[in-house]
Amino acid sequence: MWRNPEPKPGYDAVVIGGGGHGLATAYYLAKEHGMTNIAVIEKGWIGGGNSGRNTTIIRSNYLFDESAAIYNHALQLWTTLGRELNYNIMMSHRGVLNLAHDEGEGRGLKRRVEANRLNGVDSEWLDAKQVKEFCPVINISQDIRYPVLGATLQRSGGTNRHDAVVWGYARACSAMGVDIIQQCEVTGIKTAKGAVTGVETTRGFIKTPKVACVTAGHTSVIASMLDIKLPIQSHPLQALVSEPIKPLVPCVIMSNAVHVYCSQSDKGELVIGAGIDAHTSYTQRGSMDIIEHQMASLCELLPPVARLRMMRQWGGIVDTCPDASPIISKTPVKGFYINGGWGTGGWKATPGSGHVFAWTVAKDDPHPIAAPFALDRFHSGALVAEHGAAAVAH
Amino acid sequence: MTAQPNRRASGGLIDRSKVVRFRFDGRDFSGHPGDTLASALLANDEHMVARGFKYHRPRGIFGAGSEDPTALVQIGSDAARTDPNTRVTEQEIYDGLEALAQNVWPSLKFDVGAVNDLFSAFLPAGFYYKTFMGPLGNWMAFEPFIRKAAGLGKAPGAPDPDRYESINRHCDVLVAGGGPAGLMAALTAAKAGARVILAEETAALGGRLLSVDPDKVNLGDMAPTAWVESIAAELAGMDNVTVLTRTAAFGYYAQNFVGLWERVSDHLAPNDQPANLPRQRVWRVRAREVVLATGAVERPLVFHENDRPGIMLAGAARTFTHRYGVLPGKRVLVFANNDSAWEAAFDLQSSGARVAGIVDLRRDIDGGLLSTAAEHGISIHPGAAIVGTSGAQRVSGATVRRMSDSGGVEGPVTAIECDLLAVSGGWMPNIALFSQSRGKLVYDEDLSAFRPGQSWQKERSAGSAAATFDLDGCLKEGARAGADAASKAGIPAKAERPPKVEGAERPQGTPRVIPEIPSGRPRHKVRAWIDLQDDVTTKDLKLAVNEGYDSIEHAKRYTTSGMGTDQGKVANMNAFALVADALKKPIWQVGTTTYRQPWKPVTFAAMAGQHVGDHFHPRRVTPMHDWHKSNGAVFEPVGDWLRARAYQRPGESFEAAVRRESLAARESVAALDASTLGKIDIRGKDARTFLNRVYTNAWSKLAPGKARYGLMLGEDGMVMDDGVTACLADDHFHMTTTTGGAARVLTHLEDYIQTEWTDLEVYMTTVTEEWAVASLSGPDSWRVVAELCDGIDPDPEKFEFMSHTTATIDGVPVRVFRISFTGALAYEINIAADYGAWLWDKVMEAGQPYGIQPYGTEAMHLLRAEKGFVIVGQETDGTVTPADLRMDWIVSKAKGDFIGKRSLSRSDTVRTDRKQLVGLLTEDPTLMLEEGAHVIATATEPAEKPVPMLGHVTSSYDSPTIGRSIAMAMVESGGARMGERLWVSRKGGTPIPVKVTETDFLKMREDGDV
Amino acid sequence: MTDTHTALRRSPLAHRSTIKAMEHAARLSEVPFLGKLILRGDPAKIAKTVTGVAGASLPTACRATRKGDTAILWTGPDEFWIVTPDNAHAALADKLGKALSGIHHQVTDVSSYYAAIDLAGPKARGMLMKLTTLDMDRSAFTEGEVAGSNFGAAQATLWQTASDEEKGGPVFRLFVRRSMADYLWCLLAEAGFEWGMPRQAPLSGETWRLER
Amino acid sequence: MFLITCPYCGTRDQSEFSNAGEAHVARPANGEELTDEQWADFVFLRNNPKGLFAERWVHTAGCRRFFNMLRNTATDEILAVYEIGAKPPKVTTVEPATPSGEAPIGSGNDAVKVMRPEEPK
Repeated sequence: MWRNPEPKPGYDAVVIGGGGHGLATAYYLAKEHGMTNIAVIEKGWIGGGNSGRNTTIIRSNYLFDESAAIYNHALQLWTTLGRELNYNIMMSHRGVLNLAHDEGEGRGLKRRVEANRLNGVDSEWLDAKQVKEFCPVINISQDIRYPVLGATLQRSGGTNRHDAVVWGYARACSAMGVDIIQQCEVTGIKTAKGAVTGVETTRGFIKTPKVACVTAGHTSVIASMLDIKLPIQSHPLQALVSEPIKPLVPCVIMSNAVHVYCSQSDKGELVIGAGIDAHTSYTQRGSMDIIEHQMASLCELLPPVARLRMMRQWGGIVDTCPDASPIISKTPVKGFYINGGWGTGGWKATPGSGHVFAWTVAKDDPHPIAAPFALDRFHSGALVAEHGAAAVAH
Repeated sequence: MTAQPNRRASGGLIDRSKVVRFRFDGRDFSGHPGDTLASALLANDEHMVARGFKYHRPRGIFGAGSEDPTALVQIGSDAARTDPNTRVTEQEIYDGLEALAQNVWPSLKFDVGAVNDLFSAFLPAGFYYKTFMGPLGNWMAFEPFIRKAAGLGKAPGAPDPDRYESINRHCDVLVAGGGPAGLMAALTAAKAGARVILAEETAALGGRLLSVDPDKVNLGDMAPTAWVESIAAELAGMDNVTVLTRTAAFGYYAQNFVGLWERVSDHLAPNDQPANLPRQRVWRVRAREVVLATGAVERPLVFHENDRPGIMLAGAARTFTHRYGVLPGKRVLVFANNDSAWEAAFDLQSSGARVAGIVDLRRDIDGGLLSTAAEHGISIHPGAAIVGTSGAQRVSGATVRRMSDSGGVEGPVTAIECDLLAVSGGWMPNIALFSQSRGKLVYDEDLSAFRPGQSWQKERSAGSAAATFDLDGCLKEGARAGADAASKAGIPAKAERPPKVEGAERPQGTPRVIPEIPSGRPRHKVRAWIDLQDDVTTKDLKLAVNEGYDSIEHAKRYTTSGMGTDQGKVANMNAFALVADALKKPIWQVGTTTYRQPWKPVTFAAMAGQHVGDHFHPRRVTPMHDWHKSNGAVFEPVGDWLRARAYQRPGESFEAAVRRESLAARESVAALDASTLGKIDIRGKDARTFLNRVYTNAWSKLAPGKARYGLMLGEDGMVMDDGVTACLADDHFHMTTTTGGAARVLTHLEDYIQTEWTDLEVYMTTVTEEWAVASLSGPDSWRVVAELCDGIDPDPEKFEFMSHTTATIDGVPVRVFRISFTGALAYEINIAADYGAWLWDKVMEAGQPYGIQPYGTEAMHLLRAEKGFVIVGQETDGTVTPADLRMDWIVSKAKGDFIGKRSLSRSDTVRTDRKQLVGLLTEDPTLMLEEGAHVIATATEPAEKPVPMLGHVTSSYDSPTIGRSIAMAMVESGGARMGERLWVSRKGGTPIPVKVTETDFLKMREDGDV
Repeated sequence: MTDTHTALRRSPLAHRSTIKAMEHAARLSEVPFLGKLILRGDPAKIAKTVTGVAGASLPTACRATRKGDTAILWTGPDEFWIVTPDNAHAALADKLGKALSGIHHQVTDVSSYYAAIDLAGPKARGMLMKLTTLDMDRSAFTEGEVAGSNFGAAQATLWQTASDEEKGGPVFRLFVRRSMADYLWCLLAEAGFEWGMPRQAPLSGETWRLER
Repeated sequence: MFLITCPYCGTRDQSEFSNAGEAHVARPANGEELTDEQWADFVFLRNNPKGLFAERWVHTAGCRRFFNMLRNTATDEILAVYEIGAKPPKVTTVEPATPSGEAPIGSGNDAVKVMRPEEPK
């Protein structure tokens, strides 16, 4: 699959973090920028962080032009990624419903649909009846606390298989000469005259002029090695799966008002996510009441699921930004680049994120799509405030 | 109906006096109360109950409890009450129970899906990843079929009619597991006076004590069940103890928060289920200390063709024999690597089975065991292995060969007939909860398994969960653990003396673990299952490692080993061992996959508890709600509130109602229930200073009796809330907030007072619902107020705009504010909420001569838009500054700092080309814009995407007062575009031309501009 | 205000009537029209004065004190509830205001704001356990104790007004926002269903209009 | 779910509380004199350590008071609560050896699930 090499003394660039985004970054560095003398270093096993823990929802129906640009860039790459990697990432364009439960939410979602249309993002508004037709399991009764008023539907959205994406990228990276070094933790980053000179790791010092930090959840702690403080907070985010059942949920269902989202995997499990815990934590564990609330919400929305059973539950660490948008940026330290702060919704951006970040790293100049997500937006105030699009997530 | 041929003559925790009839796979069977579906089926000599996930090979009953990986059925055929993936080893039978085979077609015994088995060589681990990568779309075309083939049981087709509950409990000592160790722990802690909860997963206390030969073992001169009953009775007699059976501790969370799942009535026929009790409960336990007495799980042996029905864990066979009085086989072959399985063989033999042989991987067997075997006349095969099995839907025999020194097999093949193959690979402490608690595991070389190492939370393990396998040791360790737990919880305790144990069995000794037992067959022809549910074989795992998935998590994910509904309870350790073996690494280095919550699958609805349906979330209503409801109101949810949106008369459309209401508010008088607005009483000598700091405008000079509108920002400079604040006295203010922002604003203000400006003397108390509010709007509103209120002259000439006063209505005190959110003459009457309904009646009565109309939020939104007033959350979205709203007038330049001030001068916030609030008038006055539609600069929508967007429509109404449609929008450089022609895009139509205007449409009409 | 106004008033749960579980296991009732004041102030500075005016002394953390018909509940380090009989609170508020003049304080009338629900009987604790994470064991929550907590989705202040030993005891009083009172009432009834408390149909039948 | 000891009400379930972010972040009194960067530091930049963290909580359902808490974010161990305005007390806790590493016990990371043979049991 991929080689397991010993780290070389030096590389042209080192990507910290062997998740989807990190491997995608390395892949595009090698493929599009000819940088093959690079390494991806991973503290544990590749795909073992948020890549292996997320609910793999793919969509690009974001409100603001900047977000639509990057997520749609990703969506386009997703569509052909399996073939490009010659690895089945099980991309399933089953459609994503974002439910509206009141007039205000409906207004916000319609604004998004319109913005999406003009941004060339596939998105449409369904009324409650159309929602029911598209996804019969949804309860559209008006006699519930959060009746379904309608929903946006992005037909090209859907899910894919997280492990396959990670493995597919890793395989392709390795084939191009990228060293993927697992069980290798970064313990420090060396600089001279304000520029990166290498990384200290548990497997020795690695010399490099460029360090790309792609460590979702841990972005702040890597940055803190260079005394860089970020507008990022790390929170627990939980998800769970049901026992496998025959096909029931034909698409992705998301509801911000009741904090739940749900899809069904190829194996038949319902894959269900919730809101984040409000406190920061690196423990990969959230609170049980979040799961309980999520289950109540799901029973409201999809009544037939009530008797199904939760089979496995887990938590990840998501790093969130004040404007619910990521940071893809150069930093005050030359040669140190950050890609993080994706909050709960990073998975869907994986190929797009890696693609524009690779450009940023290779050229030491932000890719046009990445430029709005630079750190200095917090100074100027030019935030990309996607709270509406990602209040729960994704 | 069969006659339960495998039922033993006596014994077991079943009620033989009663017969229970049930159906399985379309056939009728009988059993007794106390039977699980598994024991009843076995009593009827039915071993095959399911088929494998991938290859659809026949699957039998492998375990006797929650550890069983494959014996899954669908319970019930009622659309609303059907439970997929139910373990027959856990489902107790009741009269009329119907169980269906799942994931088979057309039937369990003849299943077309079994054809997959023929192609198994082409379905290796990772098959899907490597396949379907041909022409694009290939995967998408295949996926629906793959999805249909996947999945096990079926979800119900209708909403669940049953009730569920969750309950919070605190205790000093929680004991998880009601076996010998758990019972002693609970007894010890309880006797010391601790509050104890004992949770036992199965229907009865006793654990492994229920699976031993009662004629052989006794405790304190009592048979095991009698001893268990005596302890149970003692515990039941203490009111500091809660004993829960059918209750699994499923999740160990932070700070000794443990979730228990109780199946209250799943074992009863629907008609027998107590109507007052929920179907299931979740107990949310916060324990001071925890004792984990969760027992051990028996490990399967991994050998060629180890997956046939009739192949069963040896311990499970004993459980069926003694706990349920069922002999699961007549001719039993035992395959083992440890001593406990020999005890099982002797036991089965004494219980009426014929043991056809004991095959043990170990060459050196204890002399005692050998002589006992000889006494029983059992043929033994030490240092040998089973190298194959036979039988289509039930095992019919096995072949045995001697193990060679080199780790293979050699010599002649012996065929042995059997109808039950009892296997034992040794016992593994059940460390699931311990690991969930974040304790560290240690790999025990003697055990070839993990056991608890270092604790993190306040817990200790006891008994076989802590790798103590002898009964006497379990009892003692349980008592010690109970004493330790109680003492650490602050209740000094001494370990109870355990009963004297006689006839105890020999524990397992040191098992000889061989990750994959040799069969002498070519590698590619070996089919040895690791995970019986997900059909993962040793070949799959080795392939994964060979392909580079050498982290245990990678191997698991690539093969799906341990990812079935049992989460690999019996399979995982073998998978770890096999991967370690393939990697030639010690197991501790390979590690384990993570033991995640829940220990076993827990019903969604039980997690949700009673907080569903009517109790899902409060519907907050005002004191006037009943009036609204009985006067044609249609409601809308606003935050947690239900607000009347419009009052439709019979036959009247919603739109017509809104027009009528809004016209009344302009031309005569109309009343809005404004009770939901947030209200905060602010008092203290620094109240003005405080207001100056939290609002953008100045408050130093607001006199008592006056009120002022204020805008509140976050530190990022963005509009967060707005409202009118009235000065009641020099140091006393009444603030109002938006309906949805009430709680957030109070917290925001308290935050600053409590943590930032601690020197300010200000107290705040919410009074939101103390006051019911009727807001009267329209030229006649003052007349209605005059009619209603005593002690006030509301004449607009005398009672100034933005002032307030107290008055009475029939002697009831009210506060009257002259403020307006409609632009019309308006008054707000505040009254103690107990009088709210009465006030509303009075208002309607007093207003009748003027044709008063109630108006809802829709008309309110329209009215304020006519005046160009913003709604926070509609015009704003967290990215809007006061300047963006073109409300610079409300930002004081003169006063000092206020929250968000500095952010208003950042380089991005001072841009003049930001989106700004403007009015939009369609050129065709009958056209109404869509809210959320986008403003563009061209008359036709460019085909090329992205289309540059100038902004979006925030509010849009058909205004009867203005006599045309009106809209507000946030538009790039909007303030500088007055009079400009722009277009609003729409799907499937040409863009609508609009003129950019000011937002005060009323004024424009007065000025003749519209 | 005089008693004649009683007819004009509607308490938050006026549409409900007392319900009981079987065999006196539990009883749920509204206590309408109590006087309720929220008093803010530094206890060190106001204690003496408040005791002088209200009779009861200022309670220590999470406790209530009583003098005659008046009770004072600790709800925060500088926050107290004063609960009085109907109509008695206004005069008390005036007196307090005068007596405390010059001392930083706040007295706010919240009589209409909060509904008071009494839950009594041997199963009351069991019912509350289904709603709150507070330790409701009789050894942990005792007479005179006060706690603000969540009861389902409603925040409320819980006060044990009568001991478990008392006839009909224990008695708990819950103060909850009037708009949440019906939700809490129904949830409490549901919690008592196990012991025969009749279910309470919640507010329903409202016609929604979600779209324009 | 944590068990949080409110300095005023005692020990209660986390669900009664709301997290209010990092503690000891003083609002600059001289905002007008700060550069955009300096101001953004106050508004947006927060410490986010893996390990000891001083944060604020508010007892939302209880006494509505804000207070400070020291928590180890690598393990969620709560080490101290103290009033607003007070200095954080000295505490010891098992912190990760490196900023991105894992605490030797109590972390959710795979790396510390199983004891190494040389670890003291």
